[in-house]
Amino acid sequence: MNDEAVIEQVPETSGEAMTPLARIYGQPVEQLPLDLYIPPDAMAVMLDAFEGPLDLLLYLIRKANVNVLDIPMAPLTEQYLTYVEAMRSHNLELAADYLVMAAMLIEIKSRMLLPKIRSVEGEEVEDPRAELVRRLVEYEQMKQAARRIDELPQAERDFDWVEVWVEKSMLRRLPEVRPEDLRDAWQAIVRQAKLHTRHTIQREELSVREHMGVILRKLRDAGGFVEFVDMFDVTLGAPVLVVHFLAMLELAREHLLAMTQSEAFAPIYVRLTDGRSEEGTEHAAADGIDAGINAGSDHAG
Amino acid sequence: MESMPESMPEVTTPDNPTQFKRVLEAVLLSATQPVTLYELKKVFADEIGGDVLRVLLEELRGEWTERPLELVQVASGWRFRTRAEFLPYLERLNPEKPPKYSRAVLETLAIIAYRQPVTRGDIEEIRGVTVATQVIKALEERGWIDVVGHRDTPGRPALLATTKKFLDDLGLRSVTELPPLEMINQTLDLTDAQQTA
Amino acid sequence: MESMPESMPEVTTPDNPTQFKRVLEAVLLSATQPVTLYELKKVFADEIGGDVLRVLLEELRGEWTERPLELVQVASGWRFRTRAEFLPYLERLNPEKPPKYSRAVLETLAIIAYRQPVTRGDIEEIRGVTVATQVIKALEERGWIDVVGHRDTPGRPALLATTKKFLDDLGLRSVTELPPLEMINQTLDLTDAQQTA
Repeated sequence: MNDEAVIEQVPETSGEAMTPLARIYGQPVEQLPLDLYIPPDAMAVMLDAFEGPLDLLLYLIRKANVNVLDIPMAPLTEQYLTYVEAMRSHNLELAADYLVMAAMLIEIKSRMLLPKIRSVEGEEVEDPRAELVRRLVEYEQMKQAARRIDELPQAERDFDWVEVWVEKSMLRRLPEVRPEDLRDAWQAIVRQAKLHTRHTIQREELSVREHMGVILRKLRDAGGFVEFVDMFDVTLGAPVLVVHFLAMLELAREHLLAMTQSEAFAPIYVRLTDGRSEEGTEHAAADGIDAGINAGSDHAG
Repeated sequence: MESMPESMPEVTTPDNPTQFKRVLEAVLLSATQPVTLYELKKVFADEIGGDVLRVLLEELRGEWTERPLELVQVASGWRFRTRAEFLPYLERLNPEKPPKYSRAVLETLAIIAYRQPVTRGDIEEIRGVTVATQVIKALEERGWIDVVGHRDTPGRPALLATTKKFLDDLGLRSVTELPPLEMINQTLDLTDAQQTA
Repeated sequence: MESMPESMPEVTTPDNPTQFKRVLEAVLLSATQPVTLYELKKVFADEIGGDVLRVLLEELRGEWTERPLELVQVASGWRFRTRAEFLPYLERLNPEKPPKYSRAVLETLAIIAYRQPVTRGDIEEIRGVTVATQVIKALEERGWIDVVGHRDTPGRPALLATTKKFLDDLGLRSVTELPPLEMINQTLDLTDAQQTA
């Protein structure tokens, strides 16, 4: 019955004002008719107004303006039963909960009629109404709590969470590579190729290879033609100069660059021998001494 | 309009409070759920302490007071939300209003919130009526309650409690921030009764 | 505890441009997808024209230039998005696994790094397989390798070498700081020896 509704049907009025019990023919009904005459069509709506027997009882108590701690059981029970009877007479499927409460009220009422018995110790036995009062008070408390919770600002109903769009593709994540990854990759290559012929690659040679790249890049950036002395940075120290020179010799051996000198003691020029150096050759004395030295260095292994 | 992906910017810890707050804003505005202090510390590679962060967050909250969003601290952390007065405009865009819960749902929710953990039987005992399955389901689907265990009694009924989302959605940091229960005594309903009389 | 006003505030159309922009902010910041000009007009109950709205949106975009979000116009409307430079911080909150290079890329890079300058043919010879163009391209686009010359052999193949950026990105000062290979060979020999022993 009424309890199955999840979504509020009856619009609530605001503030402390009493919630309309129901709307009958579009008119809010603030309280049940005193004569208990209920239009037949309205009964179903009326029932929806109550959340159960406790709610109905609280309504009756409130209407009678009585102290909840001293409920006059006889009239209350009588009124309650009248309501329940009215519901039954309209062939409404009456929830068991209402009947259970009716039984409880009748029981309390009958116990109230009995003379008060004092226990052996002389203590007063519990008021038969105590349990009912406890339940009414607790339910009233929860009813109020429900209203207070409903008044709190509620996500979606009273505010929206902010969730600004994040364009993930704007963050281009590049793979990270650690030097060890390269060593591992090399290791894999070596395993794969089963290069059991010893690759006694030495650091010096590696350094020569690095400088080969440096030289080629420098020549290329300079248009493929640089004076020999400009190829060296003396501040780097003798070992680097030696390696740099070896790299130059190695490049010459591989015909990647050529060194030219027009005459003895004239400046030596280094030029790329690949396509980019053609212009450079023009500047160099064409008949100069080809200094492309076949160093015969074996460093490349 | 769309700009091309830029290469990955350098991630450095900002060097001044303003920049810190800009990062906090970026993170909090684009978060899909409240962000905890612990997570915010991670954002700064643990280079800022919780105390400093709290001060910055409070400052940020202050900076937004005149703006349409507010920075709130809820159970699961910090998050921006729209201020209530702007909701009517937002509703014009999305006229679908969220359902208003019935008294049955609200009372069930209140009982779970204040008396948790409770079984369905406990709720029925307090409300005096059977609790319909769809009432519980509505609250579960909203993510506001869930089963936290089972009572060791015959039938092993499920114990229900409210979730963090419930607190978040109601702007609360903990259940202790729920409105205090009213003391009901003999004055019960006298005020109400007078109004209706 | 903030309490909600019982009744919704009156929805009135704001009466000054600043207030208009606050409403636009509220709408655009909480929208889950781009908002069209048509929808924005609805927000103001069609009391503002598209021209005015466009001006306001441009102003708003300007107001956010120094902030961590940017107002962008995309095909389906307007929306705020987090600026690219703040994404790394968001990343820290939800770290995703960094992408990885394929074995082909890593081995090619290793060969170029250790044997530079090398031609593609050299790499293929060492690896024993053809080197796909996109492998070389990926490394070139990353700025880690480039062509430093051409070998004076038929076809004049390009000579590849690693760049300074490669060294920088790997935290090396020079290629000599790469893990030495003789060590590898020794360990390899050892493991091989152990395996065969």
